[in-house]
Amino acid sequence: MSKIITSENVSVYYGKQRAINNINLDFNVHNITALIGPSGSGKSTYLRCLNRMNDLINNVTVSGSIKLNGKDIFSPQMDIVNLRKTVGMVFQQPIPFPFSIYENVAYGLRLNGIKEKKILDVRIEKALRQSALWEEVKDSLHDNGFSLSGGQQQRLCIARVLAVEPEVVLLDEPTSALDPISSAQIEDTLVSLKNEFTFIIVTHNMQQASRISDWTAFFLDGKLEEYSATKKLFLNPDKEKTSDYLNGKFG
Amino acid sequence: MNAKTSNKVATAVIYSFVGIVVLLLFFLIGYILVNGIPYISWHFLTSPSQSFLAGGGIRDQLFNSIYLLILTLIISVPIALGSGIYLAEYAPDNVITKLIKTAIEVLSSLPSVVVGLFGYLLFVIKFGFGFSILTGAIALTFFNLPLLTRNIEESINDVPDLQREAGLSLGISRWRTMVKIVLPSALPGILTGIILSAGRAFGEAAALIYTSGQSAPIVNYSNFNIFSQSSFLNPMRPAETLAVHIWKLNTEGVTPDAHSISNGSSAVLIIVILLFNLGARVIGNAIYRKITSGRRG
Amino acid sequence: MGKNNLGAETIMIPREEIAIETKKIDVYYGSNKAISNASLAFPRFKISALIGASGSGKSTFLRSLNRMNDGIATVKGEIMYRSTNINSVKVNVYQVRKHIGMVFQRPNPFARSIRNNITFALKEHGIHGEDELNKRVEESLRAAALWDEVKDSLDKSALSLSGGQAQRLCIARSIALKPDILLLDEPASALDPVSTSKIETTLRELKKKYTIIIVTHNMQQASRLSDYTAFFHMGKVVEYGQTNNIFTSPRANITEKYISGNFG
Amino acid sequence: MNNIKKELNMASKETRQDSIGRFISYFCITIIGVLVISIIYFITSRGLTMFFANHVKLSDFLLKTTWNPGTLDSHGKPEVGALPMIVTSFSVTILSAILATPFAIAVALFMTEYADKRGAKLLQSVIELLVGIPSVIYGYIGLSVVVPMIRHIYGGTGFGILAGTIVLFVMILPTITSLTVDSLRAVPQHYRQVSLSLGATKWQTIYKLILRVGTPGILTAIIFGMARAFGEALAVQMVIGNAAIMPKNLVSVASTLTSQLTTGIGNTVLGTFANNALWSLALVLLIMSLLFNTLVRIVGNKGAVKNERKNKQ
Repeated sequence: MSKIITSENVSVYYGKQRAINNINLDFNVHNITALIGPSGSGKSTYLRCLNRMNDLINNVTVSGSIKLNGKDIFSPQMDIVNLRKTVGMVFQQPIPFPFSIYENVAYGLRLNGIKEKKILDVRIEKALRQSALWEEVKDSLHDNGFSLSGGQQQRLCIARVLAVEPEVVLLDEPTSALDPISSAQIEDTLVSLKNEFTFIIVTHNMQQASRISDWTAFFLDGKLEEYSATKKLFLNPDKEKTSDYLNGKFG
Repeated sequence: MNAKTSNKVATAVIYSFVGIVVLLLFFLIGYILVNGIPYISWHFLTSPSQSFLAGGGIRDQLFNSIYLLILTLIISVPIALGSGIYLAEYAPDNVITKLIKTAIEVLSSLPSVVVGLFGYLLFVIKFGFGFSILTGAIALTFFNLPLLTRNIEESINDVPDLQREAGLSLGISRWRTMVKIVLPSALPGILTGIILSAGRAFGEAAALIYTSGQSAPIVNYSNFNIFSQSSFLNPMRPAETLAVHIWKLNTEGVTPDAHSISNGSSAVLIIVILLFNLGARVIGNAIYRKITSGRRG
Repeated sequence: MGKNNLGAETIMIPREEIAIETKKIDVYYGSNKAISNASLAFPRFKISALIGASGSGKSTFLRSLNRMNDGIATVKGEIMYRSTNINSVKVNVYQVRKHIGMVFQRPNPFARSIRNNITFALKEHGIHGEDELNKRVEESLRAAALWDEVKDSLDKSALSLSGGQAQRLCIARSIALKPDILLLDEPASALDPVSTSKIETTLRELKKKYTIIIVTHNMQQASRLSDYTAFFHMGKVVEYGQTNNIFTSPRANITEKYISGNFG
Repeated sequence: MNNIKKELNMASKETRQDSIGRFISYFCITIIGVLVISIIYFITSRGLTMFFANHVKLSDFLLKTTWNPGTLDSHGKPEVGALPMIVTSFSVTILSAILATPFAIAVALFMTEYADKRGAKLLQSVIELLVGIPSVIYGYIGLSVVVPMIRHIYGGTGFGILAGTIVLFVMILPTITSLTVDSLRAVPQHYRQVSLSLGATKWQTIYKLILRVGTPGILTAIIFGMARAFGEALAVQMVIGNAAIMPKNLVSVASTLTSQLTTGIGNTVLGTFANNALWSLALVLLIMSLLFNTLVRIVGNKGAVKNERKNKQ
């Protein structure tokens, strides 16, 4: 199976403190990979390396190499703007902009200089359908994004990312602020889209990881403790710590 | 222009605009200080001004400014304190409170010349105070009140509610809780606000031209009888302040060395205001440290 | 009557001397009813715990007992203390609070010295003698089990204390006024386990002289500490009784669910 | 026991303290209320005297261009056309706002989006110092630097709208800047992250998102700046030339409402017609100030509606 992202010896420092330590992790294309682990284990920090969102935080240094389709994302030739277009991100809290639903999804498209209404309409409908929101909002595209419920807002944020047509979508605990029904809807959305996109999802919810992911990486204390196919990891983990965590002994 | 080029252009424009603003400030302060400091001497600070001769000083104007400022603070701080406490502690959430807040906003946005003219109309003419330090102090109070009140209200609101609850739960009255517990905690913020407002009042001229007047009669600095016409402490005498003096020198132009005196006076004014600015920071921090025993946060 | 249908009449009244009693208390935030029909009687020199999920109204109820809800919420009904309805506007709220002290969730010492934290309210209430003040400082700090830790630094700022120490200082500050009743609103929820256990020990000691009512979200704490427990759910008192009975044989389904950790 | 019961029902020292405290604070706030009402009342009644007692037509006052309240024209009517002052006041206000806004936004963006904490703090002090400089000093520098410069470049006296605009530009810059900073700081930090994660450049994020979300706040800032410019008296008076005639161009002498007032009030006697005419100018100032205030309120409310929606979720 082809790898879309490969990472070697990735370490992250906050000031002098090492947050994650020598992570080697590759991601298969058109799969869902879950990153699990207790809070503070470094899974979110690692995720934010993949589209260089850590660049935005002062005092953070990243070492090691991460390659997207074979190209080093830290090399000076790498255009960070293009990187983020290829590797989109959905955050923990739903963060719609205070614009209309339409304009929220159009935001990323307009950044790319797409102005023609016809193209916009088509792309926006496609993205909203992909995120399973179209039926609910097609008659109210010009309402403010905040008029939606929390779960709808998160799907709007997913649509906003999908509209840019990224190859990889990073999701940082996308359902932790949502009710069970909305969470299930988002999980369904991800599963139904995995033939078109590669998803990497950080979650503290082990059931969620086991339900939707193909691969699971277990992080502990800034290290990658174990990484394998989800079934294998959940049913027959190699390490005792993994099994302890999965059985709720800590975390 | 593509996104990256426009990003670069915008960044360059923003940086250069910021550079211009910073240079502007340095130019302004530098200009005043470079041109003014050579004129500042002991003689300049301690001799009376001259109308038609060169070589006058700014003794009376400087004193008037300080005296006026002190009077203003004596009048305005208690009123602002009471009003700030009202807004932070007692104001019910209703139409009247909204009206009062609107009134304070209106007052803060009134041109100072309008405030000065009102003072002139009511106190100089109607109440017959004439051009006097007292009238000037009242006009400056009007000008000072809204900002000071809002500052005090905000400083009080910044004190965590827990402190208030602690006082109330010990059976202490709301008023004493406010005065003895909340106000001391709010003091750094309040003091900073007062000092900054003092700086503003010290440089204000428009509200004073027709209230404290434009003349500085010779006064006797050893006469401490505040009711005596010649006493320097008499609040009912007209008193030209430093800021008004600068304005007058430059609009009437009968003093031969108006330019030099203006330069010197401006420098004195700026230095005093810089000191106020610095003082606000230093004192605010010092009090904060004292109250919290050196813990920041 | 099924297990689900517990009404107000099934809520027991302790057969002991009652320190304070509420009769059909309703509390409103604006038009929003937060507590309805709460009738509870708290026995003297006992610790009573109020438990329930967050939002169940237990803190709101507690704050009504010494009128800390004045100006925040509307409290209807009677609160009988010393055969006076202290929920009446005619009653002097400051006297109420002097006799019914309160300690809050987050430690809130005044930004003054440790000594001053205790003497401040005493002075406000007219106690001025240097000896008397010193005596009260020591007494109350001893009672709050803080004396040994701070006796050499009484003039240091109270803000230099750790969270647990600050909370015990707040308890000392309250009991220095020699109240009748001490209300505690999740006093240990912001503290580490060691500080928590110190506070629990302190409270056990204090109940010899004071009536204590404590709100806690920690059921172990309630079962360890209290003599009586009231379970609040969605603004109502579902069940009230001796702590043992509540934890071993709750009468309402919902209580059982709560104490076995099914929600909340 | 009965003792406590008695105490519970008695008014105490605390109750008395509270009444006193309440009285003091109510008293203070009343002073402010009465003050604002009397300012509005006195200025209005003085300002209207010319129209009611001296029967000047409002249209003459607002539309005629000759201001000479001391004398009568050929029809025996006094000449109180305030249009030159009104035009000049608006000109300097609008021009200085146009000039100051880009600088203010640039500085505000620098402080909120580009600079680190230290840089932002440093610039904050620059802004605070600019606010602190008294207006006579701005006027004085205008008089001794800006006016000669204009004279050198454009000829003429150097006094006029251009000089006034430049002086006001510097004066309102800090006002607009600090309020703009506030409104940009109010834009949630994570909006920026989301935008960047969608592949926006920094400038795209600023231009398409932050400035858009912050628009009501920025507008408010500009209106506040304009209000300050419109009401500023001495600094403008020192550089505008003080001739109550229609300005021919940006470098010809003119007079604003405020400068006419400051020069005029001292030279007229209260109660005379010439004096009444000046009070009418003061009334215009008052009305404009109230208008700016209302405008701020309207724009602010629009922003608030948006925020409310935000909070609902």
